[in-house]
Amino acid sequence: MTDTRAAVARPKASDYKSDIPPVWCPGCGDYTVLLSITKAMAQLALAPEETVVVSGIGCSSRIPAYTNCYGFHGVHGRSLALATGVKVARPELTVLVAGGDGDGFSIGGNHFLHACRRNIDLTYIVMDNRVYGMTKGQPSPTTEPDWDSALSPGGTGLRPFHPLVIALASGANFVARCFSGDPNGTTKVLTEAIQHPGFSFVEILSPCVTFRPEQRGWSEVVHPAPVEPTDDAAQAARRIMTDDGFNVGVLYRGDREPYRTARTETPESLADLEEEFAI
Amino acid sequence: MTDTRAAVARPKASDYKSDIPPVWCPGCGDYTVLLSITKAMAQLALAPEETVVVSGIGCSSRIPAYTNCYGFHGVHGRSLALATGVKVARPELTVLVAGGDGDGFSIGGNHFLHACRRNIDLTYIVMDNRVYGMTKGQPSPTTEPDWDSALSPGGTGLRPFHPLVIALASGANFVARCFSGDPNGTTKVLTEAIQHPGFSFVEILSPCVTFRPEQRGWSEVVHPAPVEPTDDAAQAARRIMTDDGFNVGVLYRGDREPYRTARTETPESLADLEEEFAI
Amino acid sequence: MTTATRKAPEPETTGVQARSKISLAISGSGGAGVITAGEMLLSAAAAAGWYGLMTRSTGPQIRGGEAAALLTLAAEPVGLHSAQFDVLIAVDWMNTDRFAAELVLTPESLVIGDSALPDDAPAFAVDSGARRADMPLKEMATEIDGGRINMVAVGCLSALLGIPDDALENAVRAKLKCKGDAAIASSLDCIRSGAEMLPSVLDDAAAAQFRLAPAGQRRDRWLISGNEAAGLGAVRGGVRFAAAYPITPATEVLEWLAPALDRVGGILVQAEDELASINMIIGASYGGVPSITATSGPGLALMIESIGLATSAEVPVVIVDVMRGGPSTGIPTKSEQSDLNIAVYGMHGDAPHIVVAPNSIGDCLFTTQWAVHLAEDMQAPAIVLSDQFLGQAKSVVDPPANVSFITRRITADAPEPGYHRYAVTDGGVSPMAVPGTKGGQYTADGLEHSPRGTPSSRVEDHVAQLAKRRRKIEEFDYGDHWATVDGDGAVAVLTWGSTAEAVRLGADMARQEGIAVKTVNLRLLLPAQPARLEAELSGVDAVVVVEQSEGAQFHHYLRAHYDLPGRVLPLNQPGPLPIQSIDVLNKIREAIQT
Amino acid sequence: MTTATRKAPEPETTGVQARSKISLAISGSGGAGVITAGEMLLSAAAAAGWYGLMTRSTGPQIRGGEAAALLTLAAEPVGLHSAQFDVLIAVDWMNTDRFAAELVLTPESLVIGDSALPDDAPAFAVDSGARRADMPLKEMATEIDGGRINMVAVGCLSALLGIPDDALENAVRAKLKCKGDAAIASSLDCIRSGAEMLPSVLDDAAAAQFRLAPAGQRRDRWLISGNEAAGLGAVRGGVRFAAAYPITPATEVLEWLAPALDRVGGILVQAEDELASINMIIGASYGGVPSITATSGPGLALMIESIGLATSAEVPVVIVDVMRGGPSTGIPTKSEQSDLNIAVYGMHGDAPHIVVAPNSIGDCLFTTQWAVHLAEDMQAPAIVLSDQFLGQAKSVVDPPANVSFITRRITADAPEPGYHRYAVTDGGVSPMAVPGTKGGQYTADGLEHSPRGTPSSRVEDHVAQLAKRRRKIEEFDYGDHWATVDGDGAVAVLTWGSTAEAVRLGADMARQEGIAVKTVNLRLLLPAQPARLEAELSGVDAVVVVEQSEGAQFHHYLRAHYDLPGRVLPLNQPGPLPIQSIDVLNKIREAIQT
Ligand SMILES: Cc1ncc(C[n+]2csc(CCOP(=O)(O)OP(=O)(O)O)c2C)c(N)n1
Ligand SMILES: Cc1ncc(C[n+]2csc(CCOP(=O)(O)OP(=O)(O)O)c2C)c(N)n1
Ligand code: SF4
Ligand code: SF4
Ligand SMILES: [Mg+2]
Ligand SMILES: [Mg+2]
Repeated sequence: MTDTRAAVARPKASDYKSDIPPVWCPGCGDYTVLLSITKAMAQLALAPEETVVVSGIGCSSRIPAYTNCYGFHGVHGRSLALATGVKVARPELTVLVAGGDGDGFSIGGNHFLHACRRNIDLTYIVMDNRVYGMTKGQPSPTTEPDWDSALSPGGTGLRPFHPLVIALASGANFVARCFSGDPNGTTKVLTEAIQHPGFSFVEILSPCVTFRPEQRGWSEVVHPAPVEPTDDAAQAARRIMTDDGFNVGVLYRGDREPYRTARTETPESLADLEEEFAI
Repeated sequence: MTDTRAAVARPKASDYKSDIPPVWCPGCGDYTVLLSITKAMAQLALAPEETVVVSGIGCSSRIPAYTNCYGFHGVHGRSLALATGVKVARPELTVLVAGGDGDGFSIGGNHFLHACRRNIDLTYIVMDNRVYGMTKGQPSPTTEPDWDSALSPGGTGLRPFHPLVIALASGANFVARCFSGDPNGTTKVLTEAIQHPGFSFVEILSPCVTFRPEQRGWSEVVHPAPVEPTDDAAQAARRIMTDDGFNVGVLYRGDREPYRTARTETPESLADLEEEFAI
Repeated sequence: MTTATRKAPEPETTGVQARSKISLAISGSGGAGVITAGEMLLSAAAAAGWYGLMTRSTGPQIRGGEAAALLTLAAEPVGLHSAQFDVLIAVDWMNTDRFAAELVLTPESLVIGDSALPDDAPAFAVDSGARRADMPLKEMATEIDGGRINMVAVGCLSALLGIPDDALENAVRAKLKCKGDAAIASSLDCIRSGAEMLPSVLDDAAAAQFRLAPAGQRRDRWLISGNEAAGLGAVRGGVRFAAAYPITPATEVLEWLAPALDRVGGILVQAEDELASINMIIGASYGGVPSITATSGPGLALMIESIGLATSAEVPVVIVDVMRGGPSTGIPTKSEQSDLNIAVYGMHGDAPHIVVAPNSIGDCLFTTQWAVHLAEDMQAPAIVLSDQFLGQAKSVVDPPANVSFITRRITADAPEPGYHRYAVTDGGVSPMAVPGTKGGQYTADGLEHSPRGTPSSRVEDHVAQLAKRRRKIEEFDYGDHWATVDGDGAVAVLTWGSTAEAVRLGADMARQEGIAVKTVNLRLLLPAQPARLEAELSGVDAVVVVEQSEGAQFHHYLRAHYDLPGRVLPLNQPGPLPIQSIDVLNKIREAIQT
Repeated sequence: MTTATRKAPEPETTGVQARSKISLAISGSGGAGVITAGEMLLSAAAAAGWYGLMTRSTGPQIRGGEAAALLTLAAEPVGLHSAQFDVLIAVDWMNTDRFAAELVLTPESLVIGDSALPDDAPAFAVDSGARRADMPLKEMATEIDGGRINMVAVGCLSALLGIPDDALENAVRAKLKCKGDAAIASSLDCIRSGAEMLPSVLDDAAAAQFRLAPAGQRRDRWLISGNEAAGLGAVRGGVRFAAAYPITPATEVLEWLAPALDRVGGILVQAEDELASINMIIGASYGGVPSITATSGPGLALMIESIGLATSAEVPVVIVDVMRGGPSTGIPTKSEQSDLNIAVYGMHGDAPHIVVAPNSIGDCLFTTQWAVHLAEDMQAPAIVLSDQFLGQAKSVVDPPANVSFITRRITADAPEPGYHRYAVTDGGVSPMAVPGTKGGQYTADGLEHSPRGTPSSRVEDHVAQLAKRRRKIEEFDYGDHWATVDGDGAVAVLTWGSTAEAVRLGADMARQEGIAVKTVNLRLLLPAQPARLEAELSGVDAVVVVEQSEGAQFHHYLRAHYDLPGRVLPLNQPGPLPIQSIDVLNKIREAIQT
């Protein structure tokens, strides 16, 4: 553990990194995502012991153990459900959820829909590399239709899944797109996402240099979103559906009421409950 | 079996009904949905033996056995995946998928997303009664946030899931809303949906008179969609997001290429395959 | 609760000995209110001091199908209906034939139908030779403004059994409170009409056969279903979080928990599916809050992968499986004990966990509460195998004592630097840091891991972690709760779950025949307790194995984990019909013939 | 395939007897190309007439971690590496210590490192006392334009073993075809350099210890992995539809099937998750097309509910489970036999189905093909339990004969009016109408049903359908394929799956010591075959049970279903290390001491 913060000193990103060396490939985009997350934590001066990072399975999903917070590296596709349990049971904790496009949009698609709808105060970070990295290169829902691979020779022919639009349509309260190669911009967005009430969804374009080396070229094409974020979900969706996919920045800020996690102030006793059974 | 069609006579809806009496509650909206489905089959003169109706579990999901076609009453939430297998393996069959809002949008949500995206030539009919009928009255994803029930006293507080918008955002190729109390209108839409290439999604408002008796009032509020169907998914989505939820009719007709199910014309022999292993 | 004073039932005057137990059925088409009628009678009888049991049987229809309320009332606690029914009252005969298999009548039985309608009594009722005491039920109801046939039936049965009027009236008022005074008044009129008509169709001597003996000293009893009891057991055990996806016949556990948790400061979340519900409770429990979900076979199947996660990440959770007929969607509304295999062996990999089973409606409370404690103590998933019969039956029981277990989740409250979440300890349990605890930060993992929690594929880590996870479960001292053992003899009957009652009764019948029988009813199914069971079975030379599973799952389970002495006689049959005490008796008789 | 004529290896001249078997390892950091090097050596040796086996061991990193290629080359088919390695060449020493457990060296072993770099050889290599023959690997590679160390290693090993130059050159050309001529040329230069350097670091007498005996008459062999073999077996069995969700270590089955199915007129669909993939294959098979999916433990767990559907709705499907370390996410890249429980017992309800297991890399083909036939014959799901070792190892095998099974799915091609899909037949199998068949319309159902298929909760239907579904599975004649039995003796060794090879070798060693041993290797795990096994075990008085599972799942399974004679000696250990023949031998020795 490297928690060396003095009582008054502002924490640094490194204070949020654990001493476990990541097993990612050299050059993987996830390294800078980790950096951005820890920077955002530092900027918000989150207490590591009051922060939980939950993930599924995939290269990207290895991130919890690389932070100095509480973490849960669950099973493939179920991180949002697990995080829902953590947050509803312990509303005072800050809960981040992180993972990949396969984990979140393929096997985890149903939880994504319902987490957006439930609007619990979670921040969901997807490192989108448009591929299943960990299982060595199969198409994910966000993969381009003509990307050739062993499992889908010649490409899937399928229209890519549009996570931002689905998030908006299902009720996410904050929607943004980032690029891992821009840690400062990403940090800024993450800082805002964590603070925004309700369900915040941040898609981070994060190249898989091993199975999608051409994604190194993303740094050439990403650009800031040309318009200001909106609070009109339909408008945001329309914009996103027609943009080039490389607009980065906050795209939508909503003001829906987050899920009620409050407990009754005056719990009754067990004897009160049992009364209903007495004859 | 009641297949009494003469060689030339136009088939009647009753030719598509089996002799198994439905176990639905008297007055349940699903009776007229069954009628509309069989009417559409008759109008299209589908061969019952070339037609398959696949469902999950729920009151609505009992529908396959009430038709005179091939049927599969699978497990809860998986009808679209099962139907995908049927259609891809046997592209020449007409495959309908039917079920409820719980089956399709709660437990089945992920398959819904991916079936829309895959755009296989299926027709998916959801009898939406905004409740879990079969398990005796729990809120479903489409239930109003303030609907009181034993499982969610005082209501879930959750924003209802918007199936039509999600279908559009995920790539369904035909989207319509119907009302079970209007069998003629429903038949017309279904006829078109079945003929439309790719994935067609038809949401039918179908009252649960037992657990949502107030839905009998739907007949007062439904009305034809005031505008013509569009082929612009973003426009269709925007319209649906702002309508009153009781617009019925075809709302979107797309022209995306359906999933490729074609097989190679000239299959190779096993010996050809085995060559790669020879030393 | 009724507060009026009660008139004690009068002792019979005809000289016929009044009965200490009676089984009756009320049948009719759905919507005819037979379930309501049964519930009223049960409440009234309970208030008057009798014990009782009510189960319901319905067709596949949600409404409009056939239905029957099956009741047994008795001076002693009741866990099972008799194999034969003493009284059947048919509000109408619609589809009553569907109940032929569950509703066995004899020439001593009494059948009451509608005398004014064509007699559509099904073959099973006619052929039984049961005495008939038909009356014009429908006409009688029609004569009363707002009258309903089911209420006429209640009056008639209540008079037959000798249930005190005030107890019945209180039960009617309680049940119909929300329907208003007019409904109550007309119901009471119907009841009076039924009661008054009875003597004209059944002479006193005959009627006396069906009269219940006066109830004993009334104590403070509960009227509760197994599903409610499981919910209460969970709350007593400390559960404050539940995740829910409805499924028959488990939904009532969740529906009871929703408001109950809210009242005691907890919360229930409705999940989108069972994959979500199991993960939600893992998350909540990881957060330090004891958590539960309830489901049935198909839902349990969906949870299996993540129960494995709870095993590996060492997170306590409780899953109540209210079993129904299988496989697949099977028979959702009927009982069976065929989820034993999946509960014990369902996980991939070597995944030690806990499986317990209640053996009565009341025991659903104790066993669920115990499961919470075991899960919390051992930081492992515990599966509670209840079943449709226990879960959905309503029973009058003595209020279960609140057993307070002393042990609790072992947490790391002030972790030392270098804290290892999965430290390899002697007992296998490692102190668990709960988020919020400074210095306890770790990442829980379903990948095999080092003691610290870092993913590891090293053989040393795998061997050590597998061993510690097994050790904590297998070396735990489960005390006396592992089984209920009764009697002694060279024949032993082994069972688990809801078949315990048939075994208890069957063994008693055998003892009355002079056969010495021991019964062992396993509450703890996993981990197996070979030393304990083998000690109990020493001296036994024949073992009868009773279970409600076509595939003899329990028998195979016993073979796998225990050395059974002597000959083994399996008595296994699938649902939906319960195993009867007479079947058990016959097997015991068979066992004593070499 | 290479077409050049081959120079037969020269017989050794030093008088030292050449070896008939050698095990070698090439290790280095990820990206150093040790796997490529191993594959080249294997192909070259295979082309020159040797049999061989290659497995790979890697760290958790996708790239950049440590890796090792483990090879055994021999005159006879090879199913397992020796417990000790004869040669280790370390391209660099980065993290080689992580392989300590799998890479056992002895004083007779040879270790080659880089002589020009600081010696970072890990303790396990140094302490073994192995002879060193370091050379300046890196420098040698650097001297060649585009040179790579792994190619130097190949040259050095190839010379050591005596692999003919032309075979090696062909292998290099085939492997590097897509890299272009320059890459090939510089690789060949590296190889030459390695070969030339060898005599300067190892004298002839020492080198002769490692020389392979000339290969026998070369036949047409295959170089194949178990996962490829499973895919081919499926296609041979008639599979024309597959659904896929990737998971280690099963992905290669799917990746092999994707283009293969396309070529033979079938299709593979990538599913969104395993819940979808199992349902897709059920749908496709219902449509009449034999279907398969492949997964590993976590995916199998997710499929369980719907495998139950296939059981109840009687739809043939095949699920290949390539097992890895469990529980939960476990150890994805390592082998274990710990999914036996879930495969045999995983379903809720009583759900008879088929479980088979291949016992060698080549047998993955036969067993998967057999599974397709069994599933189709019995209209039931069949689970094939392969494992990471079998699945991902590449082996030189004799081309498996194409067993054509005669039986096929029994369809209702011209159904009579009143056709009953689930007719209760003597054999339990009911003719299945396939969509498109006029008059055969029915609704397949996972609810319990009448013979026609209509949902039913009647006891008669439940009992009859449960019994028919069991009958068809249990009364089927599985012929000789249920097990592989070898030898005879008072000691029997029982095993299943990939541990068969260690058992075979261990038993041979025991026989050489004069111990009479029988080995029984179950290919058919469900339904159990008690009559057959018990006949095989008559006269046996001690049984050794060998398996790679911490929880002794196989041993418990045997107890549950079979009466094992005499004493039982379990030899069970979890992954990731394989069970070795010496462990088996020791248990056999233990078994003969009373
Ligand atoms: C139930 C289950 N199915 C499949 C897998 C195999 N698996 C592990 S990670 C992964 C996909 C990872 O893709 P993504 O989420 O995009 O993460 P990335 O590696 O690209 O960061 C899959 C299919 C698994 N672990 N569990
Ligand atoms: C895996 C699983 N979980 C839960 C259930 C219980 N179940 C049956 S139907 C149903 C909901 C049905 O709701 P819907 O799809 O809206 O159909 P409706 O009855 O309203 O027509 C549920 C939860 C089940 N059969 N299987
Ligand atoms: S495989 Fe791709 S996603 Fe995974 S660590 Fe390597 S570069 Fe990153
Ligand atoms: S419960 Fe509702 S949905 Fe089900 S049959 Fe009755 S009215 Fe229809
Ligand atoms: Mg990815
Ligand atoms: Mg519904």
